[in-house]
Amino acid sequence: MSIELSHYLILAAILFSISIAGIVINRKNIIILLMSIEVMLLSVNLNFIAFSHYLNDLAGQVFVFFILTVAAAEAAIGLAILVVLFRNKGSISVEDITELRG
Amino acid sequence: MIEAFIFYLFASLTVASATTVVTVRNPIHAALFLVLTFFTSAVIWMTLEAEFLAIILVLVYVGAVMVLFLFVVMMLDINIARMREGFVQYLPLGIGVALVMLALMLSVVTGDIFSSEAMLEPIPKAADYSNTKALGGVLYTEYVFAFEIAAVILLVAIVAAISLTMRKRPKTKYQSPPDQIKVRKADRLRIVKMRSSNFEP
Amino acid sequence: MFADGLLLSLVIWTPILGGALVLFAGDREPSGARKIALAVSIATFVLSIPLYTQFNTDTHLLQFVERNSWIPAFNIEYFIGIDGISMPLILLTSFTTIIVIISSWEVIQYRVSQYMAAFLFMEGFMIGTFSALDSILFFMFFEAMLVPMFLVIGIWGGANRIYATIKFFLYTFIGSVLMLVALIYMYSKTGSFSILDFHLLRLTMTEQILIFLAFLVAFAVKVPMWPVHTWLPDAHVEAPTGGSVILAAIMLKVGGYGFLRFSLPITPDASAELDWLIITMSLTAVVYIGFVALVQRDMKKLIAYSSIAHMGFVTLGFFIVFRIMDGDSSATGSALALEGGMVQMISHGFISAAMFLCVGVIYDRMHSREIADYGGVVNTMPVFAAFMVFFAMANAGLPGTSGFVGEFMVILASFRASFWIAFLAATILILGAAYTLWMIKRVIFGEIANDNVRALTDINNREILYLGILAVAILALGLWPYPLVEVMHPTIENLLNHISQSKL
Amino acid sequence: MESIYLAIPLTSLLGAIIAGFFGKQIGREAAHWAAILGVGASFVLSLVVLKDVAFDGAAVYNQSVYTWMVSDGIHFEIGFLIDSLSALMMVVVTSVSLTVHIYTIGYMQDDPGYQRFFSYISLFTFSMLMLVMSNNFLQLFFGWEAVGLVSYLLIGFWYTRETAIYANLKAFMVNRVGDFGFLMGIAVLVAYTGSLDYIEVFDRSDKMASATIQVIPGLDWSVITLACILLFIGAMGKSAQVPLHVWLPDSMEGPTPISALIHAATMVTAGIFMVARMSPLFEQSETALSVVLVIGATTAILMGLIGIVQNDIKRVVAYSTLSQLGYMTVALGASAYSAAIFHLMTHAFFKALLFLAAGSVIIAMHHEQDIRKMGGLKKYMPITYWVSLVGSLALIGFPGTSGYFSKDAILVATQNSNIPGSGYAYLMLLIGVFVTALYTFRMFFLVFHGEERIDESTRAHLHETPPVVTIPLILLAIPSAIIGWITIGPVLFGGYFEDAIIVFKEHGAMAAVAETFHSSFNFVLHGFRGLPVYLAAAGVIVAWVFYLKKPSLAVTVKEKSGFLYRLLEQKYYFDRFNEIVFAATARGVGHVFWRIGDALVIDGLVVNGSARLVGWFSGVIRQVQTGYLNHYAFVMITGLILLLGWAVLA
Amino acid sequence: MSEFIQPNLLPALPEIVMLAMICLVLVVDLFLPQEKRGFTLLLSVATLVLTIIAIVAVAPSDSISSFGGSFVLDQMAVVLKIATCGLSILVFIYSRDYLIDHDIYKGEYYVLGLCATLGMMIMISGHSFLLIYLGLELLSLSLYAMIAFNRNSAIASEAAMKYFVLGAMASGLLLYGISIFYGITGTLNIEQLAGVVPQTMKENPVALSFALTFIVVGISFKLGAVPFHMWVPDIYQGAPTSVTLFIGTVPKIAGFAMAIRLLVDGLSDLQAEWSQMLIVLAVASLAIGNIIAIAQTNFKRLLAYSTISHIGFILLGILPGTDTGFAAAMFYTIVYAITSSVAFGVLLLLNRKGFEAENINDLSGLNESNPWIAALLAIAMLSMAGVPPTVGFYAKLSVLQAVIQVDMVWLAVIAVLFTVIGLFYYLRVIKVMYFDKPEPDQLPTIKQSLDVKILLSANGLSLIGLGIFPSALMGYCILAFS
Repeated sequence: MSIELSHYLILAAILFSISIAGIVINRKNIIILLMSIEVMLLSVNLNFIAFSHYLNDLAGQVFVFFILTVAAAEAAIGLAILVVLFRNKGSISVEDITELRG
Repeated sequence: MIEAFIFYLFASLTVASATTVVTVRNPIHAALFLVLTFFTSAVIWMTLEAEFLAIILVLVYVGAVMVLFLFVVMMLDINIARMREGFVQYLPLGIGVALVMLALMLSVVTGDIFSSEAMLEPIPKAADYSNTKALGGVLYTEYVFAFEIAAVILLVAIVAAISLTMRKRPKTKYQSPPDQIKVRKADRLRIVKMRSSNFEP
Repeated sequence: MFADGLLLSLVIWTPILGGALVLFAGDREPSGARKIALAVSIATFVLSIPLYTQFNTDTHLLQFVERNSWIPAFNIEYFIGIDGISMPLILLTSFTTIIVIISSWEVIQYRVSQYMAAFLFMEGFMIGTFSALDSILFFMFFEAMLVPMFLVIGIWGGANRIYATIKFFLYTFIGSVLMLVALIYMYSKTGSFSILDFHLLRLTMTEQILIFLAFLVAFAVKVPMWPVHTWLPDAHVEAPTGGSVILAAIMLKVGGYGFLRFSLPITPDASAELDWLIITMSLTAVVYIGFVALVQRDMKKLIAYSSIAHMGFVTLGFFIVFRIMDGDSSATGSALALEGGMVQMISHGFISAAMFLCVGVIYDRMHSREIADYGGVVNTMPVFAAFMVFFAMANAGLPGTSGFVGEFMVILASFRASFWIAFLAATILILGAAYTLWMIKRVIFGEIANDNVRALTDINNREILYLGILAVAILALGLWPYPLVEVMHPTIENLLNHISQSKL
Repeated sequence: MESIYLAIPLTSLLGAIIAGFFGKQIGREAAHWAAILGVGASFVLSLVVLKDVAFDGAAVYNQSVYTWMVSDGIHFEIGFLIDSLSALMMVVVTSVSLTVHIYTIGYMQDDPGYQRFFSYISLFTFSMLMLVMSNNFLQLFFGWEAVGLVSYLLIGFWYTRETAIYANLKAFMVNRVGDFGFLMGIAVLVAYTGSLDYIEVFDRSDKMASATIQVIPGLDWSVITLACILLFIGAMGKSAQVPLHVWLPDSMEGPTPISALIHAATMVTAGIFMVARMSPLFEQSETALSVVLVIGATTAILMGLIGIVQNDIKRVVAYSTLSQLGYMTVALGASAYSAAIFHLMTHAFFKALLFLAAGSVIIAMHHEQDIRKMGGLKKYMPITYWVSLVGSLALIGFPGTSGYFSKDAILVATQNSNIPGSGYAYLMLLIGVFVTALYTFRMFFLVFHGEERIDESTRAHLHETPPVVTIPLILLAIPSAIIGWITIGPVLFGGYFEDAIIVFKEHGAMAAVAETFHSSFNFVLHGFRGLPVYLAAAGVIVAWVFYLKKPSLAVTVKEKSGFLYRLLEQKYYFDRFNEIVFAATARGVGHVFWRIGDALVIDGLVVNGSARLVGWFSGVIRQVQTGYLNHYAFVMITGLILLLGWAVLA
Repeated sequence: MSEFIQPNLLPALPEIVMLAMICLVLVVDLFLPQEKRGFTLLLSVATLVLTIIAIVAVAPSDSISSFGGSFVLDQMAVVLKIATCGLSILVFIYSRDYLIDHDIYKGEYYVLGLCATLGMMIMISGHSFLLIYLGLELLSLSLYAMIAFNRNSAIASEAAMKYFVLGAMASGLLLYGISIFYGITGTLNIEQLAGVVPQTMKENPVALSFALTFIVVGISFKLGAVPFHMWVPDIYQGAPTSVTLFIGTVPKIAGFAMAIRLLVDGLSDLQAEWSQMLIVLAVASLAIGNIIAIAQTNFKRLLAYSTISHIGFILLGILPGTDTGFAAAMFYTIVYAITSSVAFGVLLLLNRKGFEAENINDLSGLNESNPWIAALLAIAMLSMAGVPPTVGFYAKLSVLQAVIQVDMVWLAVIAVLFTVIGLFYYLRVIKVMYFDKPEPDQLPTIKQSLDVKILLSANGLSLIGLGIFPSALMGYCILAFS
């Protein structure tokens, strides 16, 4: 029994689905949302790396490299916003940031 | 065989820890499980001969980003007790959406195009092959433009993070060297002329 | 004096630029704004006179044509010109604008420059609409004129003006957007937006019917035809007098003009196929609206409904043609019907303007449009009463006034189509007289109804001036419509020739 | 000649314009002189024209003045047709008008609207002249409506009176119903002949006679019949034939001079004139003639009966007018056009006379019009008394008076007519003769004879009216008495109307009359051999018995005949019927269309309804935007899943 | 490893100039005291002007690419970049007074703004998935920060957080799609992708459609098409008005460019598929945007929903897959950006210290106090509604023409009917300005910064000017796709 490409893809798909479930079910903590998004990016990265491997092409890995860079920057900004939000609202619950609606 | 074992072991670990991330009560636990997820993923990436990225993932992600997460979680004194309310309410919906999504994705990724016939297992790289070197080789040549942009992105992140979070509190005490240097004697020392006292009874 | 090539453009753009001038003159010196506006409107009228005097009545070809490339990407051109159909309407527009500006001289004290400018803009846009031969140019003017009117009703209107003006704008807009789709569709067939090219376009029956319906919505709203007429009473009631005058006298004509310029020549087969629809709607306008007008309590509303009924004759005249000629363009009565509709448009322009001005005159004094608030006005305002009765008679289609001519022509023609169509159309004789004269009875005649009426003062020279001008116009057209009808002949004949040939 | 023709209406118009627009500036006197001179000139010139036509045998003049419009090859002209008929009408119109003008000076002297009044009646004269002189349907319709307009203005002359302005609106509306038919009739003619010119239409009318039209699907109607009936509907409106007669009695709200001029002598006869003018058309349709006959006869009898129960002096005369118009209409229906016109002429004189006499009485009575409050006026107003007697005798057809000749001609013609319905008509006319005599002399006796029922204050000032009133009376009394004697020969039997009126051989009623006619005197004698004279005498006697000899008898009969009396008093409930059925229904329908059709369905349901629907929908779907971040994500994911599902499964 | 060829840096000159200037601004600003912040603004504007000059200088007559084909400079890129920079200048200048009043007049703001502009320029020129992704992220990250820039505003941070989470998720979705494309075709380069797709389509159309869907979702999110529009109203409302002005105008151009690069340049062979999807999205956008806008009382939110409906129109232009359609959509996008810059510009003028003008009612009586500004806003509203003779009409005309040209008349009819609904709320704005009469002491006041007024006037009048003479701009758009 050998590991095929599709195995990796399936794993990525599962991670992707988990992250989606995480985003949808979570209405209390934005940090968990951010983490879910990290999981989503992870699954994408897995895809790229698996393809890169099976295609024997480095571009996929390069892409992952940039995704990681961007994700780090993103996390920094996201957490900065989170801090600002917490300072203003005293909460980081999804339920409490519903002033804008309708 | 051993590859399969490793894959399945770490894959199941990844899935389990990822699931825990999104379901666990305490955000600190979630962050820690996310770290675990990254670790196990890094192992899987290793099996895919992406050693450099696997290391980066651990170093950059686990080492920096996740710590940042933990730091923020701890800094923002969050009421954990309230965190679980309403969880169950959305659970079926979340699971439903995820399952449908999964089904759709699986129907494609398990298709012929990605089967082992279409995508053959590549020949393993030579022992002297350095993934890091290869990446480095293209990063500064073919992808130099992208690389520069990535740099700008990081710059933006720095500027943004600082301008968003750095505050000049009114009570903060700080030194101002130019002012200190500019100080003249007259500013500090006041000579009070006093009449010498006559102790006259 | 001017090259042919420039005159029409001058007539279009003089009022628009003049309007901008008035706008920038501002309200610091309102009388200045008034004077500039009057000067501009008179200048426009003077400029438009050569359109009549130098008009060649021997040809159906377009005259005073200007054609320049404008938006090459879509082959849109600055293409204007006039024929026997549009020329009278242009003169009507430039004429009426003067009247409106004189009539607003003292009445409007709030934001005078904007008011005057709005009317000058409208004048330019309306003249542009009548002279545009490129459909996008037409559409541009067609839509643009809504904006000043929207503001005029909304800023200087009555209590319920906002509802009325938004209804007015939306109603008209909903019609025109479908027309736009039709225009673009035809562009995709011809590669040009020229109306003349559209005239030559061969379309299948389905296409024709759909395009026809799109045009119908646009123009029916504008005319307005039953059942898309309900914006008009509201708009009229709330509009300031000048707005009502322009609305009734000219804007409604754009719809009628549209039928002649677009619907009939572009989709003759669909027009013939669906003529029953228009005829039914027109007759409903005459009869149904006649009854509705009868029971109105608000004078402006009554006149507005009466406008709808009278405009029913326009559309009736335009579409009865298909019943009359039945494929034979020389059939007696067909030209009569079309020309009757045209004459009715011009005449209604004068009469409805006059009626609204009359209501405006007493509204300015009593600030009420309710018929019940009046009675015995003749005792205190005899000169005004004489004018009002005269205009009412014109509205009731008395021979000798212009109101008679168009109705007479259309009724005569429609008999060739069917006894019953003529019969229903002729009920306007009874209904028109009933609602108009009943109102006159209640407002003008009788004992002085209350102290407000007792305190009325008769019209001043300025009011006599503009009512007098209109009276003369109405009488002149009623006694000698020959010059008006004469200029239409070649165009109408050509049009008949054109629509009698199937495009299928 | 042309300039004379043109001058005839225009001088009147000029008078109207001067009196109307400059009346205030030039003063009352100048205004009435302007009007009178204008009409006087018209009268004199009309006489010249009549002389030309009648005695010098001038050829028929048929020319257009100017082209009103040309459309579709149809020439719409303004022009004159001067022949025997129009020449006669012009004289009748201008002469009566002139006398009325003069009379007005006295009648209206205290009225603030003096100049306006003169302007109106001059304008009326102009309009009426344009009507009778027309050579085409367009101008006919112009005049037709113009006289209607002036009538409207004059009935409502005293515009503060509620009844007056009600009456003028009613008059205009009822006339409009007639005009509706008239216009439709013109439309038929234009549709089938392509012309508006009388002569051209007449020339091309043959093909209408053979053509048919299906107005009601499945029923073929002769076009000419349709046209004639439609035209006749117009005549019914103007000439107040049942059921379009309702406006005429009410029109008495206007000043008396115009009752005489417009609502007795001239305008109301426009319908009669028109049908006579259209004789070439009517001759071709026996059905139409039959309709005319029946309507005329019905009007004659029904309106005469109402006259018996009226107490307002002017209304009695008004109903008498209606009845007499019925006579004329019968004559038309019997193809005795010339008799109709002849009666029109004599009637114009004696009815104007009666009206003006009534006006004279009214002036003297200080605008008291109720004959029950009069009586014994003979001694106060001798001139008025004598002229009224002349007028009354002429009206009842006393042998030798003008009315006798014309009425008898009609009776004989009807008797000899072979148009269906002539039997009925003849019977009605015979009864009518009795009724006419009855109401005429009822009024005459009640006003001038018997006990004085005048209230004291009025009696103190009661005296004969000034010469400006009585002179016109006398001027009218003369033709009322003698004109029949002089003119019956040439007009009816001398072929005077040969060029204007066409009668088919098979409709030879007039020919039958002509056989009995040898001279005027002979015609008077002939009268005594027939029933009508005796019936008239019976009427006078009954009136004498009821209202002079034994007034209690009248009261008894009135009480005995309960329903019948009420029926007459209520004018057969026509007004009530119109008020309820037409006016109220129209308003009701209007309300339904407005409130339900426009306001509820179109505006409420469709326009505002769709706006509200969009607004409501907007309010509902904006709730989707909950503000919850995970909801937003969920919507996005759902969108993604749907698109994915479509992409993968499709 | 293949021989490395020195890439041609010339096409990227504008970006290089800009980046250099950004660094300069960043450093210079550090040494400026608060009261001399105007110099930062000046320098930022100078940056954009220099960039425009650079764009014009390097503008090729034909398309040229560099960096291994991952960067392309063609007619479309030139026009869109000029529009981007030009509009950014407007945005920067309009924002000044607002920033001063709200104590966020800082150099970082301009640095972030410039970085966002740089990101957009990269998106416009990007010809590989990687570059487009990076440009997108550069733009997004800058925007996240800019939205939260007013640190004391609760709703601003809420908006930033929402935008951040949804934006990151959308990036994730886009990336997943890209990864699948990479897996199928083995390339990240758009041009190579276009070459490979036809072959793959025969073998596995489903996988392509699958991946395409993610791409479409990513684009739709960036543009704000229904149902990926949920962020738009909240962010428009919550962000500081100056940022809303930015978000509401320039990024639409980048979004359009991204759509063209990915869907047209890369995946035109899948036109049948994405066309179908865009139809659904376009109709939904038109419907939802116009309908919900009716119920809004907040002007910024109203404009947000209006944006959504305009995005529907832009998609309508793209979906026929014809050159005229793309040109029309491009024209529409630029016109929309110009128009909404007027609308937000006027709103910015109404703000003053301690008063956040954002409700429609805040506009009431504007004609009374400031007829000229009211007229400008009215023109903007009419242009958005597509009433001639404003340029908005030609934008709609050209899009409708493109739709009708491919025989989708029904779609055009739907579009125009929703336009009518849309007209209603635009009219309401005009109504409030012209017809409503507020208390005299509550008349809207306008700050008297002459430069802003002049610029805004020029901007507003350009709507009429372009309405009467749309040929030049339209010509450029058509040229870009011929």
